[in-house]
Amino acid sequence: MSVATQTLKKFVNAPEDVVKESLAGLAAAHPDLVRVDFDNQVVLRKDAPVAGKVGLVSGGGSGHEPLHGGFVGRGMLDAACPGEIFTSPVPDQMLAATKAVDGGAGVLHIVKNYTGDVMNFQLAAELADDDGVAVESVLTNDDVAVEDSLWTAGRRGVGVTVIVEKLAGAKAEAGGSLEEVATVARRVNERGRSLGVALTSCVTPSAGAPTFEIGADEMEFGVGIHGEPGRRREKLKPASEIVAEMTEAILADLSPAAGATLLAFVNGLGGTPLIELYVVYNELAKQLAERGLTVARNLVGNYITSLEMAGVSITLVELDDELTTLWDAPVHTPALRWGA
Amino acid sequence: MSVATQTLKKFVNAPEDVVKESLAGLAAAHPDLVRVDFDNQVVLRKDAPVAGKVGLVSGGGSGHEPLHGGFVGRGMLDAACPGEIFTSPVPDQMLAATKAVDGGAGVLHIVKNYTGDVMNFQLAAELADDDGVAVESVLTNDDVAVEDSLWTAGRRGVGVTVIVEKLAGAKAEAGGSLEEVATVARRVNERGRSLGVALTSCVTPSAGAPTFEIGADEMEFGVGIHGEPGRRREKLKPASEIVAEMTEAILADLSPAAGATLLAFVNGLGGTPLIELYVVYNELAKQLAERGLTVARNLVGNYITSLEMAGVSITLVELDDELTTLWDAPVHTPALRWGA
Amino acid sequence: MGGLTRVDSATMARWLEGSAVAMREQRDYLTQLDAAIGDADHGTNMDRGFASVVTKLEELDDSTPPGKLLVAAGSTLVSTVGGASGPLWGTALRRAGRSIGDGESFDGAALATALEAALDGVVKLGAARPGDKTMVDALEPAVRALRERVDGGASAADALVAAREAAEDGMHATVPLQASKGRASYLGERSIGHQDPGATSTVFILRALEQAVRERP
Amino acid sequence: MGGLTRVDSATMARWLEGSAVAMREQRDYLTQLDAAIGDADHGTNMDRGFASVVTKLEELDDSTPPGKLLVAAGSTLVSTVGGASGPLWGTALRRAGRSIGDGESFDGAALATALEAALDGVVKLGAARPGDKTMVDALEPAVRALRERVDGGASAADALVAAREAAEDGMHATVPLQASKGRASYLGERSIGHQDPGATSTVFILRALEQAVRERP
Ligand SMILES: Nc1ncnc2c1ncn2[C@@H]1O[C@H](COP(=O)(O)OP(=O)(O)O)[C@@H](O)[C@H]1O
Ligand SMILES: Nc1ncnc2c1ncn2[C@@H]1O[C@H](COP(=O)(O)OP(=O)(O)O)[C@@H](O)[C@H]1O
Ligand SMILES: [Mg+2]
Ligand SMILES: [Mg+2]
Ligand SMILES: [Mg+2]
Ligand SMILES: [Mg+2]
Repeated sequence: MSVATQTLKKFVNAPEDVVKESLAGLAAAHPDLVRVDFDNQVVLRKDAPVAGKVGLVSGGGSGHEPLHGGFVGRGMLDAACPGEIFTSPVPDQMLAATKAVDGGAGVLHIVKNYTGDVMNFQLAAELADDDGVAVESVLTNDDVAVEDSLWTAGRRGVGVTVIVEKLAGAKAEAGGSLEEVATVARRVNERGRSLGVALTSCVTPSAGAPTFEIGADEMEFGVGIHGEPGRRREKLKPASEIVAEMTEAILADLSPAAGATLLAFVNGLGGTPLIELYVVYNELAKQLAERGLTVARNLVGNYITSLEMAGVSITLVELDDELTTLWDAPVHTPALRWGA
Repeated sequence: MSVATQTLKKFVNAPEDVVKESLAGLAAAHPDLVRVDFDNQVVLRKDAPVAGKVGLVSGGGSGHEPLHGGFVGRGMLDAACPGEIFTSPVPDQMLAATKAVDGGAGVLHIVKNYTGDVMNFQLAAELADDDGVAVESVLTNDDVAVEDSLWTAGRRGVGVTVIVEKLAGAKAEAGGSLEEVATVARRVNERGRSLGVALTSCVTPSAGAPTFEIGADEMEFGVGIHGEPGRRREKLKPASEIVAEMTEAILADLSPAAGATLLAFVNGLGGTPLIELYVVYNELAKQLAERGLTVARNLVGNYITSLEMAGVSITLVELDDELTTLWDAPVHTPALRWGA
Repeated sequence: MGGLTRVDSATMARWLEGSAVAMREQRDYLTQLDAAIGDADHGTNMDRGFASVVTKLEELDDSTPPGKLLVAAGSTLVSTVGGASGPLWGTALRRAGRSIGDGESFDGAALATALEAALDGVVKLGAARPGDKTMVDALEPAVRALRERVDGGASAADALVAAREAAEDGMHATVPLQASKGRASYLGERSIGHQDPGATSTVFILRALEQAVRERP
Repeated sequence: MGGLTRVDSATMARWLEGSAVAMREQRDYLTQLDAAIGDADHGTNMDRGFASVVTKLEELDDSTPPGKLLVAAGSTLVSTVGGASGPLWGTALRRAGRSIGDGESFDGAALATALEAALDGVVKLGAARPGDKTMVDALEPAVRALRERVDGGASAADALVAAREAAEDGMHATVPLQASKGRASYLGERSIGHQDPGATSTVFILRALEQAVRERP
């Protein structure tokens, strides 16, 4: 399985150094926004801790860039803890991040629902508590591809995580208390659902081979952001049909109010060109309009990826006035920026 | 060669509709920024024409998104003319765009140096002249992979085009005259050089198969954004060596002044994950620092792509005070946004 | 028949329709040639353009004189093809049409003059010389052969056989050339050994002209 | 020897070093198992963690009592592995170490109690029950077998043979199971037919323990 560097179709040096070297690049490119604590492998907002502001810490395996490091900055995250590729970070990183961003108002952990992430963040929260930092945790679990049940690990956290980070970040920037910020984050997660479709597999630098095999005319409906299998493997279809099925599955689960106002997020998984993402957005806009739903805000691009996987995910969040205002609030991070 | 839709690993309906449908998606996602004239297949700044402002029109084959449609908006382009995938648009589009954005101060055509683009824009400029619109044209030809000679089609226009559009757009927004805006554009092109490397080929929707074959351990050094071959085919190397060779080739041609101040632009060709683009940026920053060059501004991301090609291009532009100020000026387009 | 052959609108319409059929049939072949040394779109470009020309012809009055018809066809190519071949073939047909003028029909000599005007337009716009591995390598010898035969008293139909043969020779002769114009020039030496797509489509177009003139009812 | 077998720091160090060797050797195999029903990182995770443990051991005093040694190893796993296996195995070793206390050596019964504490920690943290297709399916029967044999008067070394065999049976028994915990649970029915990577690495770790105790000088 181990493959020599030069046959990896990637711009890397030693595969085991890719995360660190990429963080060095991020730090070099955005010294005005972030600083990287290389000892603890943590990306910090440049001016952290911000006194009196709730600190937002997220993290997870690498390979989903710009998530999370690209979302560190004003109006979004205070720190990101990148693990190895597709591997949850360790509690030491989370603890270091938590202490570094605590401005006295407590810290929110934004955790995607994967067994590893949950356990590591839990250990970190306990350690932070020992150190006297007030920590709240919010779990994102928006992937409708996975059946939710008490007896399983439950749903995966995917696209809604980006939206939670933006909206909770805006709430914290606006001076919200730890409880208020956590409440916004939980509300967004409750009001958001996602589904992904893959046309090709990703290739992790350490494995050097596709994570899964997929036929030339097949797609994985309901894929996870680590290449986890979804609801079913099926024949590729025209974009209009794929998007109709995705929309159907998401709305069936979300059950938005009649005439609800949505945020529509079309996310590329890494290897799908933007021209196709807009084809997908076009279909999605039609599907939602036909159902009498209003798209008040949208986001189209690669924001939570799975390395070079060709694929797309759709996230729908039911907005309300507060969430809409928080979405519009200024944000200034390497990957998301407006009003600043 | 013609391939049924369902075996194309793409989110498309009929391959021949992909450009139109993608434009419909762009229009639906950004109604605050752009409007699309579907009859003429032109993306227009929403408030075009802006009275008294020089209008900027660019265009070229589709498949390089966000270039050019994603750069229409305040502080950048007034119109983009998207052709079919990898095929220059036709003069009718350019003429319609030119007339639609003429606010009385004349129109600048930004043209990448490809035979088709050059000829079609030239015909359009003649037609616009017949209609009494003052048109200047600027050619970008920054690709050092191609030998420049009077007896060939010359260098290809690639990454510097994005920077020309930003800086000339800022100059126009600041009230520059047609001549002044054209001068900025030409200066940027003269002071900028690029080089691209591909690890995999793109697949055009109409061909349905890779544009070129490439071995599992090979890379194309000097690739063009349509999959045109480059200087040489060689064995894949660690990122540090690839970037060193790219930097060397660009600087040998650019010959910046000792201690020059640069804008460094690391561009993904579509299928390379952001984590690798930052690895490349890290190497580039090291290379430039070793040579005593200062990177004053940078841009890292997918801005001028070649569909889903795995690859990266580097563009270096020697800045001066005016260009730096123009770079920092507000821009608000679907794909590039700051200060607004 | 000799120099008395006269060409009219119906002939020109058959030419353009025949070209459209050829472009549709040869689309994938032309695109494959373009994939080797260009960007894999020449077949779709030419097919899209000539299909639009056929649509355009249907809109035109039956009484449209042949010169006007060619100008309209050229404009349609300019407006629908894009790339390098759109302006080049569009200009070629527009120039040919203007050279023919407003008459209802014209003879072989006028045809030769029209194609010379077409070639001149292509060269003025694209600046390619023979040997640059472009459509000029097929068009230039064809035009020269046409002029020679017509001046020598051959019928338009016979002269066009020679023209088409010269184009074919020119097309084959592009294979060993290194391109110095168009997209293929980026390949440098790696363009050697491939047949130029534009020279190839030029042969198909001249073949359609030869047939249209021969089939004159 | 019977119940008189005593285990000391050197034994524990050999166990951890043996585990590290096994993880390095089996890294690609474990990753392949994880690629089938997870995210293709279990081998690299465990290898990275146990390699760090070996480095940690070198830093520790020779006089460190076995319980402290296990706690330090567990903390190292927590700090270097990540994923699901880091907290789980880290907690397991920390709990085992704390159960052993500060003594210089301990007997088979204390070993059984320590592994029960380890299992308890895993279950408390991960909430997996036997049959969920996780490492618990190997660890739980192993701990049970160890306790039974030790209580029956077997030596620690002999009891560990039975424990390792029980773990192997448990590991094989994961193949037909449908996962309901961890990443593999996302596959639903498609997880059936694959051996759980965590149960597999558990077998390697217990095998290393068996060898370390048997080889006691
Ligand atoms: N400067 C030129 N003069 C004449 N013919 C040219 C020139 N440049 C390109 N061509 C012709 O155009 C053909 C390519 O056409 P096409 O593929 O449709 O356009 P593009 O190169 O823009 O993709 C080439 O094979 C060549 O014959
Ligand atoms: N809740 C759990 N309880 C016990 N073991 C678990 C649990 N979740 C996962 N595991 C074990 O962890 C193994 C996967 O570990 P690893 O691949 O290192 O982590 P991750 O799943 O985070 O990538 C699984 O094979 C399983 O044995
Ligand atoms: Mg993992
Ligand atoms: Mg083209
Ligand atoms: Mg072409
Ligand atoms: Mg795993």
